[in-house]
Amino acid sequence: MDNVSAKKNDTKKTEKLFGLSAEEYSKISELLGHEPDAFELGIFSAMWSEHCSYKSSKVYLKTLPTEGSKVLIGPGENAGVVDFGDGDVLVFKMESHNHPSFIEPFQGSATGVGGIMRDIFTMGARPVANLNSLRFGSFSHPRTPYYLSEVVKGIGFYGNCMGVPTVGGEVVFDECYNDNILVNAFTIGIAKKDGIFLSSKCEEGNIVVYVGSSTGMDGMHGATMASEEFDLKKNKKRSTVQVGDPFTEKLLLEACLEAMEKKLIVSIQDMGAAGLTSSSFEMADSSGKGMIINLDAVPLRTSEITPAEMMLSESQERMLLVCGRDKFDELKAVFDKWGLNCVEVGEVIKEKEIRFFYKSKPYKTLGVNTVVKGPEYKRPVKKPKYLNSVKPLNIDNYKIPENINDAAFKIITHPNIASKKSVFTQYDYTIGTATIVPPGFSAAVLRVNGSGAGKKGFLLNVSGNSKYTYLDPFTGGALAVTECARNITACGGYPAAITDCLNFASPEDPEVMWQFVNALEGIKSAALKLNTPVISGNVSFYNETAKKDGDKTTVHKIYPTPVIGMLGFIDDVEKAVTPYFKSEGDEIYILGRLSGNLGGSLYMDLEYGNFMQKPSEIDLDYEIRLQNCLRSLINKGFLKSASDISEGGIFVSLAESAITCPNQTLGFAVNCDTSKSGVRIESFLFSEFEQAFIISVDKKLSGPQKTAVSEICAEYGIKLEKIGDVKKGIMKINDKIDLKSDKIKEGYFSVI
Amino acid sequence: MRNKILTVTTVNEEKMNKKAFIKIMLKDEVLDPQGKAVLSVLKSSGYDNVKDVRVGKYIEVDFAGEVKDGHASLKEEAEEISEKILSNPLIEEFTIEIK
Amino acid sequence: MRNKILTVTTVNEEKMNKKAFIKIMLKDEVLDPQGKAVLSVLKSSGYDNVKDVRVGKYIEVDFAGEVKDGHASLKEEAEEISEKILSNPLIEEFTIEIK
Amino acid sequence: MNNKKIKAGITVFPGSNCDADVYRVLNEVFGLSASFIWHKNKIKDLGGYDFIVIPGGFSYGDYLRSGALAARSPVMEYVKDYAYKGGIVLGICNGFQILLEAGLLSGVMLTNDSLKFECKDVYLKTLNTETPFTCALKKDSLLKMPIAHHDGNYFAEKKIIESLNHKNTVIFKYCDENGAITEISNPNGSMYNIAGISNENGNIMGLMPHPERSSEKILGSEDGGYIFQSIIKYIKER
Ligand SMILES: Nc1ncnc2c1ncn2[C@@H]1O[C@H](COP(=O)(O)OP(=O)(O)O)[C@@H](O)[C@H]1O
Ligand SMILES: [Mg+2]
Repeated sequence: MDNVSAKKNDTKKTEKLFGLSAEEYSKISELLGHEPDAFELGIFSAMWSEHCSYKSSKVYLKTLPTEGSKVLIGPGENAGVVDFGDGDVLVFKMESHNHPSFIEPFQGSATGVGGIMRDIFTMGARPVANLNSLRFGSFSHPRTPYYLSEVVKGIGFYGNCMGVPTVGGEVVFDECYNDNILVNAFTIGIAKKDGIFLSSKCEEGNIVVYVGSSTGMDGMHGATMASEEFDLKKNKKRSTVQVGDPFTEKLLLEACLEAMEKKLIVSIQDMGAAGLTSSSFEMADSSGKGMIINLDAVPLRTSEITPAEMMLSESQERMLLVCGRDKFDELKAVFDKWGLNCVEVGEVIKEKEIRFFYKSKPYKTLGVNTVVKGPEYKRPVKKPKYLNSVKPLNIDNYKIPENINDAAFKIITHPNIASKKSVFTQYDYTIGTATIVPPGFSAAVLRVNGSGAGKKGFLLNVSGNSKYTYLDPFTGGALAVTECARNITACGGYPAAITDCLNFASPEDPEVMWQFVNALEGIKSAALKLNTPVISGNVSFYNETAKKDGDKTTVHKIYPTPVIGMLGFIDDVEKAVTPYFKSEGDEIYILGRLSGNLGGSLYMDLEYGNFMQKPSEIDLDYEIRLQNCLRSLINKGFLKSASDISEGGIFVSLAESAITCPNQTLGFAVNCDTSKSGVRIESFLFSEFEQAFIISVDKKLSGPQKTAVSEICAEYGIKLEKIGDVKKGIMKINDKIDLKSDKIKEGYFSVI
Repeated sequence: MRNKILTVTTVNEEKMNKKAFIKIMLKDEVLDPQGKAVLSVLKSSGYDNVKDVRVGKYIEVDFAGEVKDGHASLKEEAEEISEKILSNPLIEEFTIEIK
Repeated sequence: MRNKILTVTTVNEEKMNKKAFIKIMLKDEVLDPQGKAVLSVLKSSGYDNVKDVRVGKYIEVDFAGEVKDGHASLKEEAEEISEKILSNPLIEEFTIEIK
Repeated sequence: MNNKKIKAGITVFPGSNCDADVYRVLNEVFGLSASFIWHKNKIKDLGGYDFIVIPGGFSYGDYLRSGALAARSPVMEYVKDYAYKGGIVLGICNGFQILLEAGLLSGVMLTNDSLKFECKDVYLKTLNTETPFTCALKKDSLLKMPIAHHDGNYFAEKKIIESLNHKNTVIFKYCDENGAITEISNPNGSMYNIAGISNENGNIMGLMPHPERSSEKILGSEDGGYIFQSIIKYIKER
């Protein structure tokens, strides 16, 4: 970025450097009435980048359901806001930090967590929980251990220091992420309903204030980088890696909340991607105003920095805010107390333009609208060719393996199934004294301290299944939503709202765009049916890497990976149910129905090296009945455990229920005539994401209680079938599975 | 730019116990949160003549003898180790002394 | 610009920008888990001629000029800072260079 | 004596992050009058407090060494004063590290032997019940509490260890759920499984696990509460 003079005849190079297309470049020249100079080009390229402008996704995102009785603020602000009752609101969002995490996994993931937390406390909410969704390359890839350990360390480093518990997440390994790991970070915060701050309230005459860390060369180009493929290792003379400083962010958090509490702030926006550029232009735009920005006042860490670089720097732990002139002294006192910069850098003006001053002279003026109104594309879509070969599975073409025990063991010890304990014990999940159900189970359950909330609480889960999305984008999208809801319902919660993080390859590839559009349709239909509006989200395109192999270049694309983060509510956290069995002798049931379809399953992958089959579609109407039925059983106190049937199928569900109980090792004896429902034993054991739950009930349930259970199931039209009993130490299913719980437990907990 | 200026002390005994002393600092333009925090504490403890603090790592690698096959010298081996394992070239730079 | 060359340059000017370079290492008898971890990584990466690794800190303190009142020299001030703030004498020892 | 009359002071450094939890638990669960002491406050005399808690967190980001920078900050001078006069001081996690760095307790904390942050439940064996922090407990009581730290690997010279043993100032050791002090139950490599120690006088104690996170049944354990109950009992009876 040091020799960024955009020479006229150099548009080709400019394009490469700034990620703008030739058309976009001409459009900018046209809007400006002249060829953009380095400063202008920097600003436009940042604001018109995919990352900031959502130019390829906007038309589709607009179609998502965003309203609901509990939604106070939907997408558009820094984060969405949901009403929690009793004067409290919950604010949450999920965001990707994929490219920076691939380049420098520790700092990349750390600053990803830092960034999403800033989005939350910008709104006036105190972050109360973090989650994350991680995708790494194949478990046996030589770089995977490095990425896994650095990313986890980075996430812990930031979240732990901030004092925000990390209560859940997911870790998935797949070859398709070998060159593009995914790091999606989720934060939820709590605020008072009347204590929400927005970026859109600037008034003429207010002053513009810069708070937090000084500006350096960090993350220069971050915004444009995120929109480019990793085709070439750019020869970086200078370091542009963003370094996270969670200590400073903790101070920034306390200072901002204190200033908000004292009502010293009118409007506020964090400096995230494209730093000062996006915060100033977006705040001005959403307030329908303009600003004067005095670049001489910007606190700097280095003197060797150009105005364009100041505008584009992604130094962390900074905020731009707007306050009444009469409040500035008081505001400054708060930030002084916390030892942070607090500098007046400008003023809000009526004219919808940003007037930059540099070296005490007018420097540049840019129309807010011109810059903010980036392009919007409806890119070509084309059904991917590979989908033609994805057909329904006919299991009869495969013979039953001799030893199903081995298959079962392989599945339960597969890195995608095995316990992620060694990951989440690196995160502080107990701070806050609010974590009722910690990571390691279905959904995290939290209570709310220090408010009138009483016993009510909320639940959180993040889920995504890229393999299924690859095989059937619509189903994969719908499944991500449904899976979150299942995890929340299995604890006794009500799904309330979602955020999404849509990780895809290049939108300029029509086949990728087709995946995107269809996955989004899936999310949409599930969100509509389950009544979980989308209140915030994030799109990350260009997760692909061009690799040279001789003179041939192949582009490695990730599977389409939509990830959903869901919030649920529960009236009484003491009634939350965990997925593991509680005592020997309890009765085990299947609630719901089984498809027995092994299409796309881990079993097919491991046993036959072929999972390119169609996964089951989800019957959303049935799903709602099923979940309502389960919740009703839980609320009435009839269940001792409930677990969904996700990756790995019923076997994994049963096995996890047996071995994740914190202070004993249980097991089960299951006998189920699978031929009655016309499925083979492997289909029964390993078919995934069934519309069913494994539940356990006390065997001493009285007759009337049992009748009540049956009546509830009948009322919802859901089948309930007893399949066995909880045992100690053994895992038996029909005459096919005969395993020792200890051995399974050891395997399950020692893989990662 | 990574700086590789090395002050090498010449030692004749080839088999002598030799150590590489590797200093790893964040590049100038990279934020140094540790240094910043230490600076603020120094200042508040009255050391107000201190203008800046940078915190890096100092690693002593004891080679106790031979150079690994395929390496011209201990220095070369230490450089490889520093670059590939001990430092992160994206944000750090190192200098090596062999003694 | 930060001076990165380890060779000592003698400077007479008292008011010149001076830095203290402070090396802090764990005492020999203190277990160094980080060093142990680095050692095992080096060994498993094939550097089997490496016998031991110790990881310490390297801190650059920029005094940009005057010595604080009540201190005879920058060196003395740096020593005080190292002892009182930068190191923990129970487990660490430090050496200072002024350049 | 009414619990409300018991005044607790909770120090707050930049980067402290368990301060709010301790505050809530002392006020809401135990009904005391707890308040914060901001590190820059020039209170000078902490004599008005019945006891002081130095809570966990990442004071000054734990940069340099955990607790090192906070230990050198001005408010610690007042805490030292208070402690030397016999005042009750409890350091939890980062607070323990600060007490060590400030020289109020002996020894140091090294990085966990796993080199990782460790968040999990541990069991503690109570070795000394004659302190203000353990007087409501029976000898050898087992307490289940969570740990959450990166540098909890207690280290001290032989001389110091001998003196700790001699003076009976090792208060808690990590053990398994049956009370056996084993290598496997040591979560961080601490010498002799040491999890908490006091000074010779017994009025200053530091421990790595978090009693404030284990003072309510709904959170999985109430065992940490015994430490606060002991302090309350001690103050009421003194
Ligand atoms: N990266 C992570 N961070 C924190 N917790 C995690 C992480 N990965 C997995 N977990 C936890 O492990 C448990 C199992 O994860 P997963 O198998 O994805 O759950 P499920 O299939 O029920 O959605 C969950 O409680 C989840 O929160
Ligand atoms: Mg599951």
